[in-house]
Order: sequence, then structure tokens, then C-alpha cells
Amino acid sequence: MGILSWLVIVPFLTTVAVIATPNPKQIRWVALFGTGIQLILTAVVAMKFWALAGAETGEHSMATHLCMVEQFDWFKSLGIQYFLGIDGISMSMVMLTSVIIFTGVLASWNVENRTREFFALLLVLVTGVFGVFLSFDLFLFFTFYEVAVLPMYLLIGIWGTGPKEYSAMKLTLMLMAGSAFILVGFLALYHTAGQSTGVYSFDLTKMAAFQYPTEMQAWVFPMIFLGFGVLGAIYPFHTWSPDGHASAPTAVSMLHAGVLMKLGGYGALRIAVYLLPEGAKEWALFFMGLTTINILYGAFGAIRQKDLKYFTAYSSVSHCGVVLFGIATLNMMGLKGAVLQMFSHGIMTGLFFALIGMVYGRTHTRIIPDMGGLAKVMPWLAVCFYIAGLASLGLPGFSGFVAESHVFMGGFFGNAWHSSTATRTLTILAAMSIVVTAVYVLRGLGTVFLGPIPAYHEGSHHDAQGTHGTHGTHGAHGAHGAHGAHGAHGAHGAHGVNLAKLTDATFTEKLTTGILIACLALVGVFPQFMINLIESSIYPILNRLH
Amino acid sequence: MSIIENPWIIPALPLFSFLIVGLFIRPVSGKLAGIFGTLSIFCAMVAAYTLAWQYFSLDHHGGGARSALLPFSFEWLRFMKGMTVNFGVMVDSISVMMLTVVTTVSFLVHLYSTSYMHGEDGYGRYFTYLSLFTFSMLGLVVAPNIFQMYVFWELVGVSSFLLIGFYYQKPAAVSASKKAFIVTRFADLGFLIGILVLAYFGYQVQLGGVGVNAGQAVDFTFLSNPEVLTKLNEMGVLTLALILVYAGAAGKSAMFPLHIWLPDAMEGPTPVSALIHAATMVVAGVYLVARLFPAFSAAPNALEVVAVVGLFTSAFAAIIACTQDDIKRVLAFSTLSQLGYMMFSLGIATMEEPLGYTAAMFHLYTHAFFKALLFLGAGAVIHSVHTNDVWKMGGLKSKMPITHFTFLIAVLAIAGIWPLAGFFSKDEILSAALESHRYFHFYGGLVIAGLTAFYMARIYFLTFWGKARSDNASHAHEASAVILIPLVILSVLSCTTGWIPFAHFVAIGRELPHTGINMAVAIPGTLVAVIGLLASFFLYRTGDAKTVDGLVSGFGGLYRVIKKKFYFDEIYLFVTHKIIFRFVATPVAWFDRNVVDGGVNLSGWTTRKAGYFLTLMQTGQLQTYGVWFVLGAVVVSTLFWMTVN
Amino acid sequence: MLFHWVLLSLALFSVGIYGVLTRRNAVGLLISVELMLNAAAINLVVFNRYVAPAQVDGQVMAIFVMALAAAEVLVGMAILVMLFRKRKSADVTKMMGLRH
Amino acid sequence: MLMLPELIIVFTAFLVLILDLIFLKKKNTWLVMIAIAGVVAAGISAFVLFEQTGELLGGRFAVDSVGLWFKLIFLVATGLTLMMSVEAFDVRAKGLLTHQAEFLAVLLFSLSGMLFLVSSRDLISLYVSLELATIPLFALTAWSRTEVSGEGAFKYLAMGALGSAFFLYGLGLLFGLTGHMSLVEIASALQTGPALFLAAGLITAGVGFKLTLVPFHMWAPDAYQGAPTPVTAFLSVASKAAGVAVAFVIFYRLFGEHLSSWSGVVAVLATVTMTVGNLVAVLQSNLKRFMAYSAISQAGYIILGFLGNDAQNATAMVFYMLVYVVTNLAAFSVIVMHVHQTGREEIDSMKGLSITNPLLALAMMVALFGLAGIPPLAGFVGKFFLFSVAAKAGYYWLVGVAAVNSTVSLYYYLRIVRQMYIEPPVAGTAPLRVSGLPAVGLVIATVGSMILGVVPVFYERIGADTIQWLASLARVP
Amino acid sequence: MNETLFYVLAGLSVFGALATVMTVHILRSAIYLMGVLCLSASFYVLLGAEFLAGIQILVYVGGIVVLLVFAVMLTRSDDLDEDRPTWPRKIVGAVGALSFFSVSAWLLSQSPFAEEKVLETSNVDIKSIGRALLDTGSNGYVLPFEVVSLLLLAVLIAGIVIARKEPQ
Repeated sequence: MGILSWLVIVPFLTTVAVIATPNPKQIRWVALFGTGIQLILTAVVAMKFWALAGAETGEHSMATHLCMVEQFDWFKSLGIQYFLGIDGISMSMVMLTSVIIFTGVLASWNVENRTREFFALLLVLVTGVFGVFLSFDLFLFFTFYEVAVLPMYLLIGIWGTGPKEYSAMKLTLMLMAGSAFILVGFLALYHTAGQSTGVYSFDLTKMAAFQYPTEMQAWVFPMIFLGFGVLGAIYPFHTWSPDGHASAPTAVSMLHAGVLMKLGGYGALRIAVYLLPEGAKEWALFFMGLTTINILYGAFGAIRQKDLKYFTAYSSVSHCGVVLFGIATLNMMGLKGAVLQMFSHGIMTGLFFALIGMVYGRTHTRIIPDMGGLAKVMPWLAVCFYIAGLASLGLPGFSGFVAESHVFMGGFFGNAWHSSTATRTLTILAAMSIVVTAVYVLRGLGTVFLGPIPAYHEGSHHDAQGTHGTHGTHGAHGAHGAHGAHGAHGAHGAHGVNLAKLTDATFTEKLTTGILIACLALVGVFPQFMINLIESSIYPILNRLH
Repeated sequence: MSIIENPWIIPALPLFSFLIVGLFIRPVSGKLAGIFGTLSIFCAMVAAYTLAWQYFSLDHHGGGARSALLPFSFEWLRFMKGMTVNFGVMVDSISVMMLTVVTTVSFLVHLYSTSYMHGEDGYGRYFTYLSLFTFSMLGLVVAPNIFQMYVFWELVGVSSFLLIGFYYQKPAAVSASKKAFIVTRFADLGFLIGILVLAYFGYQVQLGGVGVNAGQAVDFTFLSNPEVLTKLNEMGVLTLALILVYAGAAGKSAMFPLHIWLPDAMEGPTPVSALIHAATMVVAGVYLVARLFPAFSAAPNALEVVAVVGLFTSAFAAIIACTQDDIKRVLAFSTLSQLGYMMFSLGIATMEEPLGYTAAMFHLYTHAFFKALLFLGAGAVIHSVHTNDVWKMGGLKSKMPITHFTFLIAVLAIAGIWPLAGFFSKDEILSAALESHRYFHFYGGLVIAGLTAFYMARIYFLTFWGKARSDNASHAHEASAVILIPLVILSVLSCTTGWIPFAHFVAIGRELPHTGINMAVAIPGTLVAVIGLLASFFLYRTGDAKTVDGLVSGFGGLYRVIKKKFYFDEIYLFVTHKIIFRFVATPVAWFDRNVVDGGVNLSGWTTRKAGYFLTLMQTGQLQTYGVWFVLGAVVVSTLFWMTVN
Repeated sequence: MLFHWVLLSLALFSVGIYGVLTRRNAVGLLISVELMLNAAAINLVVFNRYVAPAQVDGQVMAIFVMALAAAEVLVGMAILVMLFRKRKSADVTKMMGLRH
Repeated sequence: MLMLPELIIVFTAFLVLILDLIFLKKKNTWLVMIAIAGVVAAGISAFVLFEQTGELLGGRFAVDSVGLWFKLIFLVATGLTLMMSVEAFDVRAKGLLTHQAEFLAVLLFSLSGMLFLVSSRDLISLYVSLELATIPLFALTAWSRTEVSGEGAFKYLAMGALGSAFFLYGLGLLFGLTGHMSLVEIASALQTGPALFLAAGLITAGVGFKLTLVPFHMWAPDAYQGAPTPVTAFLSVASKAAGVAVAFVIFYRLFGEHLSSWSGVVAVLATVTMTVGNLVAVLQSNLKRFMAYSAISQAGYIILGFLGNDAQNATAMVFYMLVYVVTNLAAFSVIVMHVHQTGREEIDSMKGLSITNPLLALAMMVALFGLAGIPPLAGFVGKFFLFSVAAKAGYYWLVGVAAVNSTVSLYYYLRIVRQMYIEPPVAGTAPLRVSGLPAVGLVIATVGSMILGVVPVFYERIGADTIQWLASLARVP
Repeated sequence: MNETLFYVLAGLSVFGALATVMTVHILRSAIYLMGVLCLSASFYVLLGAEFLAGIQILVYVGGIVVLLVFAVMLTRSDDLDEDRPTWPRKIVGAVGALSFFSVSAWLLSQSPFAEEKVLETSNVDIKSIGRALLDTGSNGYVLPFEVVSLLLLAVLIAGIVIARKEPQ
């Protein structure tokens, strides 16, 4: 059993351990222990990978190949294998996932309701995510992909807030519909290569050695890209994201926006672009346009949101648009930027959702206008929130800037197959998002944390008691999103919680946010490490494009 | 350790201070934070002066620019092969000049703040921010490439944002900080696109084999290379790129029409206004244009934009400054006006007539000191009378004598009275205009100089002369020694810096003939300044509002328009809230929830409806089932037959 | 001639179909089913006679069909009797307890 | 020896009847035990037969590898159904069934019909065995002797008779076209022509009735809903598997070379079947009726195997059948417990099951996800192979339709999951009792539905057997 | 001779069948069915299957129809005296039956059946049928024979269980 298998097995074993733990109080410790091990394991793999492939970068680096491959037959007659491997792109994603799940467990420290199921599902989800990032057999990939997506339904449905069933169902169905397209694409890849060469195999590396007919690529590429795009929140298939995130509990939002949405970008890059370069060339401009809409649309959409989670969800739509935009540029900088942005957005949005959870746990509201001046009472959270916000608007020093500058550079440099006027125009349009992002981030955070704390009316206390127990009503407001149905709340005081008396972060919360911020800053300040990691693994993709 | 070989130490000190203070000291003790921050910036200042000494002692073969050194550089970001961003410290005359200015003002402001901010909530936080700002500003100044410039550009922007919004519980401060950040961010978009353009075409130029040895496509050395510039011009992109970059500069230096954030930025603590919004950060735009001056000079149209916008802003701001009552706002508009001055000075310079360049840098240098002095002085006053409104002051001359004296020096300096610093630098700008035969700019500059003298004197008289016009003003008292020391130091600097033979240190292009004071300029310059001062003296000496009422009503509507700053804030508010928010953001949000999401829900609805329709076919009638069965069999048989035939 | 025989069985079969599709009485429905099965049996015997006259396969199958028809009717009757006890009606168009 | 499984089953049926006569009063689970023992014994004997295939009765009864897989499927289905049926005869059950011995015997007779069916090598045996497999089910459907039960049974019977008549007519035409009753001889003598297509159409109708293909499916919801729940379970798996077996034998043996040219029709049937089943299932509120529509849509997936006559097609189909049987029965095990203990059949009566019976809810969820085709459960793997077969035939649009349909199906399976997991239980709901045999059945089914997809040996073995089977077909002149 | 007889009998039986499915009275319907079955027996005779004809009379007429009459008696209720389907149902039924008939007839008419091999004298007799039914060799159908017996047993058991009166 190779070390990569352990990366998949450890979360699964943790799931089993969580289920077997007799005392519900200990479950979170078990989960933390398991994810801690996973974190260490990731570090070991990273070092091993670095030792194997980090020595030199560029086209001839070892990292252009898969490392630490584990490969054996599964369904032999169909060419289905258990095939794990890792390259720079996978490595960065694995690192992201380990960090997010570890902090996710920390952020779920206070889950009291059905703890066992919660952590078990969370860990099943993560098992799937690790599996996806490490699989190089499409069948295995797809298996893990759906394992990663489905637990979301219950996680949102049981522990969510607001119209949780609706959101959970919408999210699940949209993602599954996306994976339906992916499935068709995979089978087309498998059979086209098989019928032509006589060797049927789901092995990604074998498929990559095959030149698919151009007309076949032309219809398969958009299917796979869009299929993954749904998970990457591509316009107009992004609407699961706001509702889903708004309804989900903290750790789930973190994992979902932080890691799961990355599966979309990862798949689009690793499979759609890698295997179908001609299709990519044919469709890239179209998808660049679509993702430009994503970027701006998400940003403008976020301006008008009243619920912090909707706010972040729309911002995620915008940022994930950057990922797909980067992929659609089809050049080194764009692709690298896309991977960087996946990492960066993963950490950043994880931080965002963790913080929202922390604030919500105190104020019992997520409605932005209901809050104000919280920096006074929870300075730590405010600072973290602002760091997340600044990272989100692409402030240098945080990873988002590195990623976005790559993507915009990539977009502006364009590629050999598309009109440079078009790509440049789209890039400039997309770059406009940095202003809009600044607008919504500062407006949103400003309202919540700065200014005076709204007056606390004793009167509103009583009428809020009723809704206090079931937090359902807050989310219901979220569902209305932009309509501004918050008249009732608009005035003052968040549901009878005296904002002036709230407390700052606890130790676990500080730890959670601290880890995430450290990641953001490390990559932002020393991007070269990540870049070396990723760059070599982009070459195989680029080589197939040329 | 030779500083010139390790100049990174200068920005590293405040960074160190930022991290240490921010992470460890601030939570423990605010006071210690102040002391630590001040000390570290003091060290940085010492290092900066050492560097200046060492740099300017290097051999200089006379004429034009001194050679730039790059003693420290490392690869920070590799976009791709042949497209790398290095971080480093570039040592040349203007960066050294800026280093000294920034560290000096920053140190003095730190010192000043230890007393000024005493007892404020978030004392430690304040010094954390200050350190961050200083670090960012120093990083900006030493940037050897446009990308590093952009990185630190954003960082100073965010420090500025943090400091303006320091009093975060004050809604006005919050919205001012937001406004400052967003407006400059908007300008930075242009900057960013400009960088993209330069990077892309620079890369193409390098692929074409030109300027391969001049560094990376984003390096300033590359962008100063004449061959490269010619090539870029041939591609027809240089002007466009530079105008885009200038947009960024204009945002940071608050050029019209992006000036609106600066007056509002005065909501921050006054020392911050002195440091960021007067002496250092706002001149970053000027600095950027100066940095790229070789490129600009290759694109005369872009330079012309700089010149025109600069002059217009200068005049525009000066006119508004005459009507404002908030002392800090007047200073802010005055800053605007002076920045415009520097900009147009750069704009009228060329490689052949480079006096404007030197003059702009000179004015930047001197302005930093006397404007910081003005702000700090104003701060001392405000600290004492707890108001910004000049009409609520008055009679402070006797109560705050040292403050009064230093403030007077600063007013005279900015008005351009010999032998104070402002006189020399302003004189140089005007003579540059004259020598370049830019008479419009010359006369414009003269008028602005007069206006400057007028409004500066106006606030001076209203603040210090006449009788106290409020309770606080009558109980005002002199500030503490820690506050006064920086004032005194700055007033000394305001007096002396004019005498520096600036062209010896900072120059570009053709060697300048050593010129003394150009009497053709000095005389009219001094004349308008005196006229301005006198006019002010007659109008505001008593601080009696009635004296000016007549004048004000004489101007009537025009006065109101000016006082309202030409309604620019309102226009912006209209555009952002009423147009962008209402007609873009709201519809987008609506569209998303109703059309796009509606589409998703529609598909669900359709599914259910189709299901419902199909359910109806399951009538429960056995014989209906039978009919389906029989027809099904018939159809399937037919289909079998049809597919084969 | 063979085709005519086939047409005959087909006609009887189709009439049976008509009966199944229209009779309201459940017993009538079973009767129609018997018609259909009988038609199919005729078909078998016809083919036996015309296609494979040397064998008895078709006839044997016809015999089995009779036995199966009997079994079907038996079960049908049992169910009907049980059902009739519950609802006092053997009208298939009134069997509407299960639908949609 | 070759007929051992069948003989054991028939013997067991008689044994149960006789024992019932002897120990008239003491009916208890041991009667079921005997039946199960018989099924297990038959299973073992069938398993042993894998090594020795051959013919009996002059080729009228043949044992081959693929047939044995079908037999195993029937045996597994029956065994699991028997285990869960205990619940319905428990005196505490709501909707108590009586006459356990007769029930078991009739069920076993039906099973023996299915087993004979697979080994039949002539039209007569095939038809008679099919009827033996089907007619007892009409009776079993009416076993609870309630009004709905009777109504369901009668509709089932009427449609069954119609289907049987059509099937018979189709077989008659085959006989007429060739003059032979033996499948092998028919296969070699059969020539294409319009009558052949008519025969194929009529046979499709007859088989479609068993398989619940649209539009021959309409009896299914009513019969499923009316039948006693264990019988519903049996109908949804064993009866369907019998349909697959018949279709498999006829289409692969007789129409093998036509299958690829008829793939268009199969594609249409599959599309219509899965779509109708899924869309209607969305709106159901009765658990059993819901499972009926779910089963209908599953049939749509299963017949994707008829898009061609490759070994892969057959393998995918047989494998999916196996997977479907265990998965569906896992779901039904829980449903049977629920229905017979609470007496309620509505979907929302499962509210809060995850609180009251976490393990049952988990098993149910696994089963439902398996049916929806969620990896890594066997249901996914099976479906994936079927989709792959469709893709291989070039029907990418069909794969798309099928995959989207899976998404729709996920929607309604999640509705149940939602009731179990998200909705809180009604206050005072007592947990379900989990007694021995049903629990064993549930565990077997659930574990089966998980490992079948992960452990490749089943698929590979079926694959090897199918290849061998198809090769043996080709060898016959 | 035979052909004429065939057409007469065929016409009669189709007519009888129509009467069976269309008559209003269910008992009459059973009687008509008996007629049709008897006519079928005559067809068997025409086809040289006398034994089968005998079985037909015995099993079908003697057994099944009687069973059906029983069923009619047992399920006699007032509302069933008149069995009048609604017009839409009749039309739909007719469409179904006719479309089946026409499509099938057309397809069959297009199809050349295996060559007709009518033997003058049928060598099929009772013995050979009996042998076929019980032969265990390749020409025998002992297996379906046994299967049918199982089926009848199962049906009997089940019928008794279902149809018997419930203990009150």
C-alpha cells in the first residue's frame, strides 16, 4: 500500500473511527486526530514529492510525470484500474484539502446535533475529494467525484439552516446533472480511443497518448467542461451555489466552496483540456466569454446581497469564474493561475465561511444590515474577516493576487488560436472585477464590523425569542436574497441579541483562522514555491495543446 | 555593513516592526508598540540618510541622471519562462530622495503620534498600521520594476484605507476609507491594464530580439531603454499603455477627476493625513510618472495628458480651497493643487528640456516637509480646540505660540516666499514652464501660486488671528513637547531644504546648465504670493465673517458651486448608487434569482408537471392499460420492421 | 390456404383483444382472454399441419395452452370471488382503488 | 444432477406443505427456515454446477453458465424475499398474512418455474415455465385478500393473460416460420422477414409485460401497491429477472444478429421506459407504488443490454440484474419491516427513521443510493457498465438521457432519504423491531449491494461465462 | 370441399367470437364462447388433429367454460346484468383490435412462411402425442408436462387459499 493510498484511506478510517467512537463528546477529537494525521501525511507526501520533482523546474522536471504511482487492475476486462498518482497540480490541491478539512473540523467544534453523523459524512466527503485529486483512472475519478458530491445533501439537509431541503436538493441535483454530462464525455473518450486502438482503458495517461478526432473533441469537450463547470459554478449553472452555501453549516460551506468547487476546475483542466486539446481550442473563447460573465456577474450580484453567506457565495461565483477563465486562456500563465486561484480561493473562502459561522454563532443573524460595529466587540474576527476580504479583492501579499495576476496576464497574452483582440477585451472586462470586488467587500464588511453598534432594544428581545430556537427564519431571508425583504429587520438589533455584549474568538477559532490566514499569506508572499510545484505539471497539458 | 550594498534593510525595518508590533507587542502594550515602531523607523531613517550619503558620494560624471544600482534582487514570481517578476531594491537618485523623505516624515509623524494619539482606543493598532504603511511606501519607492511598484502600490492603498478608517466607529471615517480605497482601486484597474499591455508588448519586443539585455519586460530599466521604447512606439501601444498607467498614478495622486477621495480622507487621524495624504503616499503618482519619465518622454501625447490634467487639477483644487472652512480640507485641496503642480511640471519636461523633471522632484521634496508641517500644526490646533472648523478657532496666536510660529513658516513656504523652501521649488517649476515655452502653464502656475498664498493665509489668519470664536478655542493651550519637536524639526527643514542644489542630485536627460534663481520668474512669483497674502490679510485678519460676506454674496451661485466642490461628490454618488447599484447590481441580483435560478426551478417544475401528466395516464382503468399494451405491441412490431427496412 | 388459416386465428385473436379491451364484467374479460388463447392454439395447430406435419410439436403445445388457460381461469376466478366478496361488483371499470 | 436446484426447490415446496399438514398448529419461522434452507441448498448445488454444464432430457433441459447466473439471481432473490416475509407472518404485523405454508409453497413453485425457464431449450418448455413462474404470482399478489390486493391481483392477472397471449402468439409465429420448437433449431432455421418482426414485436410485448417496459408496464404500480409487501419485493426483482432471462434467451439465441439493427427500437423503449418511470415516480407518495415506478425505470436501464449482442452487453445486463436484485431487496427489507410493523405505506411515514433506527436508515439509504447509481455502490458500477454498452453502440444521446434520468431518480430517492434523515420523527414513534431473519437478509443484501461493485470478481466471472456462452452459441451451426 | 367447409366454419367462429365479446349478457357470452370453442375443435378435425379436438371439447368446453359459468354465478350482481361498455371504450377497443389485426395481417401477408408441406394423411395420432408428452428424449415434452402439473397444483392451492371464506 503506497503512501497515496493512505491519503485516501486515512480519512476513510477516520470515518469508521468516528462511527465507532462510543462517546459523542470524543468524536470531534477523533476527527481532529484523523485529519491531523492527514495533514502530517500530506506534508510527508509534499516533501517526498519535492524531493522527487522539486529539484528542477520546467519542461524536463520529474514533475511533468506522475509521481508515486500506484496502479493495479480493477475490472481488468474493461481496462479499469486502481490508479493513483500525484503531480504538482494534484499536490497543491491535496495540500488545500488537508488544510481545509483540518480547519473545517476545528470550525465544527461546536456541532452538538448528531455529531457522529456530521463528522462521518464530512470525512466521507473528504475521502472522495482526496480520491479525485489522486485518481488517474477516469472510472476511479468519477467514483470518487460522486462520493465527494453526494454527502453534501445530508450535510446541508440535516445541519443546514433556512430552506435547507430545497437548497440541498437543488445543489445535489444540479451537480449530479453536471456529472451526467461528464459521464457521457468519459464514455465517449473511452470508446473512441478503444475502438480506434483496440485497447480499451480508462487510464488517463493512456488516453492522453491518443489523438482524438477533432470532430469528436468538438462535442465532447463542451460536455465535459460544462459538466465540471457546474461544480465550478459556471454561468448560468451557478445558482446552486448561493442557495447551497447559504443553507449549509459552517464546515460544509468551507469544504464545499473551499474544496469541492475546485473539483470542477480540476476536472476541467485535468480531463477536458488535457485530453481534448482540439476541442479546447475550438471552445476556449466561448468559455472565456462565459466565465467573464461569471466574474462580473458574481461580483455585481454580490453587491446587492444582504445575507453574509449569499454575499460570499456570489463572490465565490466570481472567483471560481477566474479559475475557469484561467483554464480557458490555454496558456501557461492562465493555467497556472487557474490552479493557483483554486488553491487561493479554497483557503480564502474557507476562511470566509469559517468566519461567517463564528459570527453567526454569536449574533444569530447573517443579515448584513442587522449588524454593525462588531469590530469593537470581536476585534479578532473583524481583523480576520478583513484579511479574508482583502485577500478576496486581490491584495498583494495574499495568494489571491498571485493567482489573479497570473490569470489576467494569461488572458491578456492570449493564445495562438484566438483573436487577441477578443481575449484582451475579455481580460480587461474580467479585470474590472477587481474594482467591483473592492466595492462589495468593503461595503459588506464595513456594514458588519465598522460604524456604531446598532442600539439594542429591549422590546425586540421578546419577539425574537420565538425564532431564536429555530434559526430557520434567518435563512429564509437569505432565500429572498436581493429582493430586500429585510424591511422587518432593517432597523436595529439582530434578533434580540445585544451586539455590544458579544465576545471575541475562542482559542479554537483563533487556531482555525490563524492556520488559514497563514496559508493565504505564505503563498501570497512566497508564491514561488507553489509556482514551482505547479508549473512543471502544466507542461504536459501545454504540450498536448501545441 | 554597507547600506548601499544592503539597502533592503530600509524597508525591512518597518516590516519587522509591523510584524512584531502587530503580532506580539500590540496585544500586550500599546505604549510599547508606539516606542518600538518609532524606534525602528528611526533606524530606517538613519539607514536612509546613510544610503543617501553613500549613493551621492559615488562617482558621478556629471550631466543627466545618475546611474541606478540594483544591489538587491530576487525572483519573486515567475509567470513563465522569460516573464519573471523580481523583487529588489533599486537605488537611484529619486528613490534615494524618496527614501529620505518617507523615512523622515514617517519618523516625525511616529514621534508626533506617540503623544497625539495618546489615550486613543487602538493605540497599538495605529502604530501597526503606520509601520505597515511605511514598509509599503518604502517598498514602492525602491521598486525596480513596475510590477513590484504595483504590489506595493496596492499595499499603500490598503494601509491608507486602514488609517483613514482608523476611527472605525465613526460612519464618516468608514465611508471615507471605503471611498478612498474604491476610487484608487478604480484607478489601479487602469494601472493594471497598463501593466498588462506593457508586459505583453514588452515580451513581444524581447521575442523580437530588442532589449534582451535590458532586463525583464516589466523592469524599469527595460522600459527606459530607447530601442525598446522606439519599438513599442512602432507597435503603437506606448502612448495607450502610459495613459493607462497614468490613470493609476492619477488615482493615487488624486488628479481630477479622481480627486474626490482625498478631501474625505481627512477623516483619518491628523498625523496620518500628514504622512500619507500630504507628504508621501499621494506623491506616489508623481513618483510613478517620474519613474517612467523616459517612457513618457517617448510618448509626448501621454505626457501632454499629464501636463494638462496636472494644471487643471491644480487650478481646480486651488479655487475650491479658497472656500472651504474645514482646516484639514483646505490643506487637502492645497495638497491636490500642489500635486497638480508637480504633475504639470513633469508633463512639460522632455529629455531635451528636463528641468521640469528636476523641478517636480524638488517640489515633491520640499512640499513633503512643509505640507507635513502644516498638517501636524493643524493637528496640534485641532487637538487643542477639538474642531476642524476654522470659523470656530481664532486667536490662537498667543495661546499656542510655537505652533503658530511653525505654522506661519509653513504657510510662507507653501506661498513661495523667499528664502523658504517653497519659493525655490515653485520657482524652478515656473522657470521650467517658461524655458519650455509653455506660457499657458507658466501663467496658470502663477495664478495658482497666488491663489495658494491667498487660501493658506486665509486659514492661517482665521486660526491664529482675531478673537477666539468658540469656548474650546478660548481655552486652547500649547501642545506637548513631543508634538512640538516634530513641528520644529519640520519648520527647520521647510526653511532649509530650498537651498539644496537639487539639480546636482536629481536630474535626467540633457545636462542642465547650472542656473541660479531666475529673476524673470522669481519676481512675478513673489509678487503674486504677496498679493495673495495681502488680500487674505485684509479679508480675514479679524476673523469677522461679515468682512467676507459681501464678497461671498457677490460671487453668489458661483461661490456655492465652488464651496460644494463643483458637486463632484454628488455626481459620483449619483453614478455609483443610482446608476451602478440600481441599474447594474440590482438587476443582476434580480436576474440571477428570478431568471437564471428561475430557469433551474422551471426545469424542476417541468419535470414535476410532466410527471403529473404521465400520472394521469395511469387511470386505474384496467382496459386503458390494455389499450396501451396492444398499441404498444403494434408500434413495436412496426418499429422492428421499419428499422430493418 | 395457410395464410387464410393464419388470418382466421388472427381474427379470433383480435376479437379477443376487443373483448379484453371492452368487457366490463371481469368474467367477460376472462372469457375474452380464453378466446385469445384459443386463437393462438389454433395458430399452433395450423402451423403444425402446414409447416411441420411430420411432428406433433404444435399440437402438444396446444394441449399445454389449454392447461395453462385452465390455470389462469382458476386463479382469475379465485381472485374474482374474493374480490366480489369485498366489493359486491365484478365491474372492472370500477376497479379504481389503485391508480396514478 | 444437473436438475438438482430445481428438484430441491420443488421438493422443498412439497416438504413445506407436508410439514404444515403434520404440524398444523405450530406454524412459525421454522417453516421459513426450511424454505430458506431449500433455497440455499439449491443455490449451493447451482454453484457446484458451474463446473459441469450440460444437457438433460435429450437437450430439452440444458444447464449453461449464463443460465446458472440467472438461477443464482432467482435463488438470491427468493431467499432474501423469504427472509423478509417472516415479518408479514408475524402475528404482530399490521396487514397480517395467513397460510404461511401455502404461501411458501406457491412462492417456491414460482421460483421453480423461473429455474426451469432458464434451462428450457424449446418453446413449449419456455412458455410453460414462464407461466409457472407468473401465474402463482397473481395468486400471491392477492394473498392478503384485501380489496386493493384483489384489485391489484386482478389487474395483474388480466394484463398477464394479455401478455401471455401475445407472447404465445409470437412463439407460434416462430414455430410457423421454422417448423421447429427447439431453440437451437429455430435459431439455425430462422430467416428474416416481416413475420419475424411481428413475432419479435409480440414477444417483446409479452416480455415487456414481465420486464415492465413502457407501455406494457401499467399493471405494475397497481399490482405492486396492492400486493403484500414481500410479494411486491419478489415481483420487483424475481419476476423482472425472469423477464430478463426470457428476453435474454430469445433475443440472444434467436435474434442475435438482428439485435444491433434493432438497437434503435431498444433505445426508444429504454428511453421511454426510464423517463416515464422516473417522471411518475417523482410524484408518488405510497412507498410501494413508488418502488414500482422506480422498478419500471430500472427496467429501462436493464434493456440497454439489448443494444447489441456482444459479450459485454450480456455481461453488463446480467451483472446489473444481480446488483439490482440485492440492492432493491435491501430497500425492500426495510420497507417490509416498516410497512408490516407500522401498517403505513406513505413515504412520509418513514419520518425520522435515522433517529429511531439509525442502522436501518443507513441500510435503506445505501440501497436507495445504489438504485440511483451512486458510486462506489454496486448500483453505480452496474449502471456504468450498461451506459458503457450504450456508448459502445454509439448511442451517446441515450447515455445522456439515461444519465439525466439517473439524476431525476436521485431526486426521488433523496425524497425518502430526506424523510429518514432530515425530518424529525413523530413524537412517540417507537423504533422498529429488528428480528433475526429479516436482519440477516438485510445485512446480506446491503453488503452485497456494496461489495458487488468494489470486488471485481463477480463481473469478471460473469464476463468470462458470457463470452464462453456466446462462443458456444456460435459453434452451433 | 374442405375449403368451403373451412370458410363456413371460419365465418361462423368469427361471428361467434364477436357475439361472445359483444353480447350484453355475460352468461350468453359464456355460451357463445362454448360455441366458438366447439368450432375450434372442428378446425382441429379439419387440420387432422382429432385427438386435440377431443381434448378441446373435454378440457375447454367441459372444464374451463364450466369454470367460467361458475364464476359468473358466483359473482352475479344486479349491476352486471347488462354489460354495456361506454362508446369511447368501444371505439378505443376497436381501434386497438383493428390496428393489431391490420398490422399483423399485413406483416404476415408480406412474409413467405416455410414451404407448405401438407401431407395427405396425417400420421399424427394419439399415440404419438402421448409419446411426445411423456418421452424423456429429444422429442419428448416430459419437462413441460411436469411443469404444468406443478403449475396446476400451485394454482389449486393458491385458489383455495384466496377464494375461501375468511374466518370471521
